[in-house]
Amino acid sequence: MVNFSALALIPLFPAFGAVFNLFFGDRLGRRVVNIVGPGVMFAAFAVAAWAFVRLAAMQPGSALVAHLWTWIVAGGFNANVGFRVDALSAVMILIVTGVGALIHVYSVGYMAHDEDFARFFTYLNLFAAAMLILVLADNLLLMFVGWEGVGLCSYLLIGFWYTNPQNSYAGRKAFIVNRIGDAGFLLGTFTIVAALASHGVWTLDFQALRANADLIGSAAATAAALLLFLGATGKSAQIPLYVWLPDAMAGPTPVSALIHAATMVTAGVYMIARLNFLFLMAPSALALVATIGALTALFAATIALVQSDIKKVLAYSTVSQLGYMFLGVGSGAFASGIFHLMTHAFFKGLLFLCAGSVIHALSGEQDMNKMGGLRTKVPITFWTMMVATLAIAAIPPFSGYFSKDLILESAYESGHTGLWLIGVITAGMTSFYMFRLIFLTFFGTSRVEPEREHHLHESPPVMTIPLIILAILAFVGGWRTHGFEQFLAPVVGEFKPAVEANALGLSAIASASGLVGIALAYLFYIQRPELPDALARGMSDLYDLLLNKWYVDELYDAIVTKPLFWGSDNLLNRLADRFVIDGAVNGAGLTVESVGEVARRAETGNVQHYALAYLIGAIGVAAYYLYLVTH
Amino acid sequence: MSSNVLSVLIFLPLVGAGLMLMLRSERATWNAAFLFSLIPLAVSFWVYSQFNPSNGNYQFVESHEWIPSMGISYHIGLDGISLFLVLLTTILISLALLYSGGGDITERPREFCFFMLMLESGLLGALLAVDVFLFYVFWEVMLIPMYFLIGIWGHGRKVYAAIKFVLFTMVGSLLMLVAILYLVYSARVHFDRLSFDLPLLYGVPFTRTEARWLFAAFALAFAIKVPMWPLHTWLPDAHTEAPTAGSVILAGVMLKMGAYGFIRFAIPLFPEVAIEAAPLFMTLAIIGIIFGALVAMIQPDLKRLVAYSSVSHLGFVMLGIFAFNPQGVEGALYQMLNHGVSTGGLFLLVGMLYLRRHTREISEFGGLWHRVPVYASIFMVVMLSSIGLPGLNGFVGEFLIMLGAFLKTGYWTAFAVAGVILGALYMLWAYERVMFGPITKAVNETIRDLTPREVAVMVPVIGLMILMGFFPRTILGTMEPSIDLTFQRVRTMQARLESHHSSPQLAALLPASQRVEMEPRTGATAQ
Amino acid sequence: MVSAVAAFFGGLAIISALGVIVQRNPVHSLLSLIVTLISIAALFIAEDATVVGLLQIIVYAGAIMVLFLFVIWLLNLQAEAQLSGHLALKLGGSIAASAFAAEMYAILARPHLLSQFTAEPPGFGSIDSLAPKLFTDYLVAFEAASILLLVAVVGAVAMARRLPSAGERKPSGEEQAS
Amino acid sequence: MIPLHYMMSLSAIIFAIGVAGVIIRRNILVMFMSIELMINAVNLAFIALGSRLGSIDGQVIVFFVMTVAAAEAAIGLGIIISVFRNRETVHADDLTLLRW
Amino acid sequence: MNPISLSAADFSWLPILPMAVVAIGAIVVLLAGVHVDDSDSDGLGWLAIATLFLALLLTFGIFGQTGFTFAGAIAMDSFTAYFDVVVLLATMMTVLMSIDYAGRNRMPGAEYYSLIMFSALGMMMMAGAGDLIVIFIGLETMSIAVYVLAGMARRDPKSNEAAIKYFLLGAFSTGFLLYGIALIYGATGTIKIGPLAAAIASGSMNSNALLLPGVGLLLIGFGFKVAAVPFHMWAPDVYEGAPTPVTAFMAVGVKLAAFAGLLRVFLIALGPAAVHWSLVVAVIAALTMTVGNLLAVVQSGIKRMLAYSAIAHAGYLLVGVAAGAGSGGAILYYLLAYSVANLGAFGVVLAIERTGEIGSGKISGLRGLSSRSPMLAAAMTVFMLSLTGVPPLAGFAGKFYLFNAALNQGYTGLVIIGVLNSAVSAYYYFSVLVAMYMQEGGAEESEVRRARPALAAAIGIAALATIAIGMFPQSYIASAENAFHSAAITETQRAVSLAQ
Repeated sequence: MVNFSALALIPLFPAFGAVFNLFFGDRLGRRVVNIVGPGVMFAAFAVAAWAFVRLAAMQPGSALVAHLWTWIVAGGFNANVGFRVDALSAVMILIVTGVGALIHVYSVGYMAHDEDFARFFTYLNLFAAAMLILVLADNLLLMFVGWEGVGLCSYLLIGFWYTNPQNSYAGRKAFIVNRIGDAGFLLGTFTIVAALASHGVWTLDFQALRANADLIGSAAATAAALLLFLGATGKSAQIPLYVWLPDAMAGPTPVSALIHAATMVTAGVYMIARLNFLFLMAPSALALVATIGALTALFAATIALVQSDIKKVLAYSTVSQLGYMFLGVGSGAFASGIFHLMTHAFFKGLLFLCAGSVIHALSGEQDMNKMGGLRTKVPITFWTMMVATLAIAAIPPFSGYFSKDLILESAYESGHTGLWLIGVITAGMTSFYMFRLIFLTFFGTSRVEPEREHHLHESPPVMTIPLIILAILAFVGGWRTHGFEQFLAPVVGEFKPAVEANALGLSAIASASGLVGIALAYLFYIQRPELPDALARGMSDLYDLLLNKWYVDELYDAIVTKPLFWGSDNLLNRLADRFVIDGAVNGAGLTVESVGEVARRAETGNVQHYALAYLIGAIGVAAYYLYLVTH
Repeated sequence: MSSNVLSVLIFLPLVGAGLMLMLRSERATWNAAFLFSLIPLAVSFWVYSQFNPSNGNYQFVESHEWIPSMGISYHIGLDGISLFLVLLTTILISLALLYSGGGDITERPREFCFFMLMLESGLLGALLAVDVFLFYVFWEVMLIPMYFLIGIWGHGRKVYAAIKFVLFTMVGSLLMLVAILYLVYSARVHFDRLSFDLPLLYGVPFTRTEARWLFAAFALAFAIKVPMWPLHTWLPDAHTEAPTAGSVILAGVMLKMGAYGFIRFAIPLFPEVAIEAAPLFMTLAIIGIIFGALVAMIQPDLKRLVAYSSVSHLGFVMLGIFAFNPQGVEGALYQMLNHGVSTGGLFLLVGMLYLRRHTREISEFGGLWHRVPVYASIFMVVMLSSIGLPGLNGFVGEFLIMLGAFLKTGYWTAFAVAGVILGALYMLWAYERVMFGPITKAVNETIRDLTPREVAVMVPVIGLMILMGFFPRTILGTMEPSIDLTFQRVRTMQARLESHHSSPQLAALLPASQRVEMEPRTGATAQ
Repeated sequence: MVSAVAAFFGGLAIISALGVIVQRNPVHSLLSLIVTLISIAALFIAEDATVVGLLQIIVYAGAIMVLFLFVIWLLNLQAEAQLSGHLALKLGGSIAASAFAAEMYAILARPHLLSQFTAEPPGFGSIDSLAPKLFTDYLVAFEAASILLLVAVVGAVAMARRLPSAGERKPSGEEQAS
Repeated sequence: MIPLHYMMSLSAIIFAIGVAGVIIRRNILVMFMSIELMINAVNLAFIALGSRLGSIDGQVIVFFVMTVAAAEAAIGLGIIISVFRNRETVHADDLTLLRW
Repeated sequence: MNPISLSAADFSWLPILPMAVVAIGAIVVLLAGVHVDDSDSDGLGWLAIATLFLALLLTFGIFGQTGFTFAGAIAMDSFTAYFDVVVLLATMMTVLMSIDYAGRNRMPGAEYYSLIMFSALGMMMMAGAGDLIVIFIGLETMSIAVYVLAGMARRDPKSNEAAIKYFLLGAFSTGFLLYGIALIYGATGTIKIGPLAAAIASGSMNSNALLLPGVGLLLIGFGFKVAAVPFHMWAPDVYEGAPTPVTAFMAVGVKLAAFAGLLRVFLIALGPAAVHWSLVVAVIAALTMTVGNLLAVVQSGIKRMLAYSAIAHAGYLLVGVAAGAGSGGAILYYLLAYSVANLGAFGVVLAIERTGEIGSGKISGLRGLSSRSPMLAAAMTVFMLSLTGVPPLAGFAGKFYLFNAALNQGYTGLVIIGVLNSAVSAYYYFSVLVAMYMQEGGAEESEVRRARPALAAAIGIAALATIAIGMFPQSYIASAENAFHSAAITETQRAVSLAQ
């Protein structure tokens, strides 16, 4: 373990950028912000790369650490603010700063016409800082700081265009749903602390946790793993907490690319990989992770099939791809999950940026039904997006092929044959909806509204250059599969197959599935464009179900949100608080007053009544003494 | 240590209050009041600088005979538990005065400053008193200025709110007075010494029944003040109708007196009963957390919303206190400070809004961000602190409390954690309705952003939030010796009780850590 | 054994006392009262309280009652109207008073009220036996009683003397009263 | 000698009659007379007890009580006159300006 | 024929010098006032104050003594001195308040001031009484004067009515008191305080059938004077109808004297029989507190409200009485605290009262007082808070001390009733604060005069005393404690010496 204080600079650069943009952004103007915003990211990337190089030069399994200060000490409990770069976090910081920097650059172009650019970069930088804290943290609690921090930034950025109440609502929804997950995260943390504390060990430090993992005990480990996974489902948009992510597309597209595709949503995967020792102690929890992952992948893919909003398609696709990652880590192949995380960051980031470029070109149009034939109008966007689509469709030798293949193989080899099958089917659906997107957007005849047609243009270089870089990464990013696995192995362990499998055969099946998807998409949207409508009419129930996202939002609304509000207002506020409790209080006061009002009537003013009262008192006293005398 | 700095601290504001009455001009009054409030502030920081953090006992102790024939002495001292509450008090009073002079209070400024400074004296006195009688005196004294602050400078049903506040508090505190008397009487019988000195009273043995009644009396007084559900209904009224400065102090410091009372009096005096009653109090605390949050959620009035959020937050504090472990209690104490800062800040912000629009109805606002970005940004930070975002102060407290509660009760803590979710829900929703969306009311178009004075009020608040969020260790470390000392008996007793009968059902619910918790903390902190 | 004197004057006292409270005309009541006082004076004398008994007749039945009579005449009081409207009070008062009487009777009407009697010294009840007490043990009371009488005189004068009528302003309280 | 319990009973009865008179007679003057009855009943008790105790104090006290009664009579009648001047009534139930 | 042996009695005059001075002063005032016009009686007031002050100075000679004078009729002990001081101070305050008031309202000045002084004399007699008959005569002297004083505003029908009601019920209750004295006398053969106690303690008293009803009847009689429920019903009417300074005098002076007598009789003379009366007193105390407070809550007239408050305070004091001799000092201190606050409160009521209007003052009449006369409002706040029992004012220290004493005797239930009642009382005392500070004054209230100098002085003194007695109670507590003990000791010594 090598001390490397410069690690602190990695999150500090973006944090500085955020503060700078907050206080001086508006005053100093766009030019400065455009330099500072992406600039701090490049600086962070530079430090991250430096750290990576240093780490790569060291023994496998070593790490760079930076202990900053002791954060919380209470009784035995203690937590530090300290950073740690090992293989896993090295990969993550490179993704976050690298992809982040590109997206920052892209944003300069994307937000060129927005008044609130300074605020945008403030948030974006802040996000990067939080995300970097998340991945750099050397303990669970500090990780939680980043964990919640990215949630906050996500909230702020989703609701960035706040004048539209829909956006703010989406932001809040994201935050709240995330908080539900965070609650799980916290409880999981507590479980670990409590379990270790019972052995006199107070720590949340990852290294120490790993060293003391066997003290936790399998029951506590299972509980902790499940709870932490709940946190992961929130952050990484898995069933049942995925609902916020599609709505999160309300934010500016670079945000969707950075936060809701490349980085933040993968935090859950990262966390599980980081705590692999814990999850390995809880096989049932791990199996659940895999199952949820697979189901989410399938489920989200079905919805993506019919969406017409270009970003919504990508959003559900993200959910689906995240499902793959969980399938991977859930199968025990943590490296595969991280690997897919990385390639996904490249191609999904790219997809979003391309979509953004399209939207930008069409002055904000997002409905694919109003696109078409853009291939020639925005060639760079088209070609780069094509690369990304091929990557996500897992067509060799694009990066996605390698990572997805690895996941499916791991799933099969870990004995989850059913899940593997789901993965394969989903792969087909993935290529179908992605090519549906490509065909609807770039091929066919233009359905663009005339006034938008007028402004149609390719994006400026500041946007296209990041696209090209990412396209390259999306293409080549998966080529060093084995090296990647080995690099990570000291941290996340090596995958141990339970079932022998023919890797080539599996790969062929998956690729075939992808190709079938493409073929179907071609059939539906190029050859027989009338077919989708006919199909939709023919199976209108299913179509509606998918179009309305299985009515999950409505379901949540009906069984959670509405009763909560209704109950709070009527049962708690009106009935319990106002009527019962306050009623009792005021009632006591009222009783005093009314008793007083009645009693004062005894004071009639007639002195003889007073004498009578006096006499009655006297009788009472005399009665007591009569009793005393006679007894 | 025989310095009388604490007396100076207590009575300086009173001197200032007297001074206020001699001033004629309004402007001079405000300036003088604010400047004067800086003196106790400075003194309190000086005291902090001289405070020995490794000593859990009272420091700067001062003791004089007062009413010797009744065993009452003027005995004051400061320990790690009261130290930060003292600082909080002096800070918030200064801020409240600074804010109120900026146009919030226009009528009778002299009396206003008089009562504010008098209030400060009362609060500081209650925090510093070691003699129980003295504590009670200050405990009641602080009621009066607050009553006037609400009743004179309040809004709406201010008189109702003020009298409700007084009566609620008084019922509880008078019963506590009886308990105090009984306590002292028993002490005299037991020790053959007539004294109201708290440390002496800690050692009085009671029968179970006696202790239960006495604890109940103390707990009632403090629970009303906290307020714990279901004794909370004075709070929304008082907070809503009070002037901004009143709400700030009420929420910021006064509610803490209840929790402080539990820590200082109710629990260490009757540890056995406290242990016995802990499930009840934790349940009530959790109900308070959830209830407060849910009711806050649907409030149409912004200030009322903040008021109910206090119910929820103080539920956390109580939860932590009754966990009895260092994490819980330190978290609770820390959360008390947090709540003072963040809810104080929220009340200030709501006050600023009210000053501009003379309404607090959430539906009257919307889309303000565009007009008042500075205000909105500050509001955002304060709100985030209030909902316990990691990195800001609120998280440290809530985390420790929940950890403490978890160590004690296991997964029951999930309910408290749910409160955290709801906390985010109501706050963000309210924020969204006020700040986001389009501007729907024409009046809001011309609303002006914060004045420099108002910014000056908020900057220390924000600064504290960040500082306390990043570097809680100093504060926690300073608290710890005193808390350990105060809870020593509770912990040993609990350990003894648990070794006697650990019921299997309970054990299933609780993590095994609890038992270890009672042993001296020698556990390795593996790094 | 109840002596005839006691029985007679006791009975007379009770009857005339009842007369005081049932006569409708105040003058009749007053006359009944005087009979009661004299009966009681007789009982005093029967109990060897000669001086006090005589004082009772002279001062009480004589002077004080005359004062009453003057006032009755001064105010020109007539007989009270019918019972109507105050029946409840009269009934309640009677019952309550009877109850009180019954209680006191139940307590006091027992033969061994005092466990032992002390014989009266010779000359008991004479002026000789009273005077030394008045000027020793009861000197303060005696002086105080004289002051009390002075107070009574001052008070009575203050109450009963005519109000100065000149330049009198009618207080507003009176308007409310009327 | 008259038995003590006889005298005490007599005293109690007269006292109660006085009490009753105060309550049932609306004429203030008669009420006052009833009070005189009460006082005389008490005097009777003093005398009876004093003679059984062989103590002259009882008689001395009665002497003072009579003085007090005289003083009270003077004052009481003065007040009654004063009231009558103002209100032209001596009936207790007319004097209810002050109530509740 | 035996010569009267005057030498048997110890006629030392010094101890009764204060009383003598007051008596002579009263006569001087009366004589001096013959030619003074009713509307110009201020000088008489100052003369009265001077006399009272002289008496006050002489009173200090009694402190610390133990013994009797005038054949045991007057006790010269610190108890006497304590009450004399408080009574004289209360009287002086009353006179201070009356100056200008009496003249303005055309009260017969000579009679007015002399009656106040006579009444004070009666009170002092009660405080210093060594036997029941002196208590009785003192009580009558005080009462008769106060009956008249209550009716002093002779043109005012309310004042008349107050006088007649007070008189009738007062005389009525005198009957009960006397009856009680008679039975006690019968039971023990003595009316002297100490010997009474000794007789009861030795068990040599002749009959319980006499003693017990005697105790009951005495309780009833004193219950009337202290306005204990159910013997309290005169109090609100009389307080409301009497001229305000007289009301103050009644609420303070009469109550002081009544409690002085009550303490001497019950805690000392009947102390050994406490087991026979403490339960009754406890019940009465509970009733008194509760009824007083409940009814005070619904009052709108300020004097009436203060009347019920006075009833309630009698209830608190009776808690102390019920608890027995252990709380004697506490009762004394409480009386002091209660007196200053109440005098001040009535002073403020007086200050806002318009000429010629008696008893019509509403609590609402105080509206906006804080802006019209802030000092007056501040003083009233002090009084109200003290009466509520808010620290650090005198009322709190009093309640604290009293309840502490009662609790130490095991009267926990009673104390709890007491504190709950205190909470109720906050409601109506605070309603005064509400009116003064939180409501705007109506136009018709604008003619409220500035407080007169003498009145202002009285109010100011009361306010300062309320604060001082509350904040530094030690010396007052010590002297109260000392006073009670000295009475107990003196009487015990007498009983012992008589027995020998």
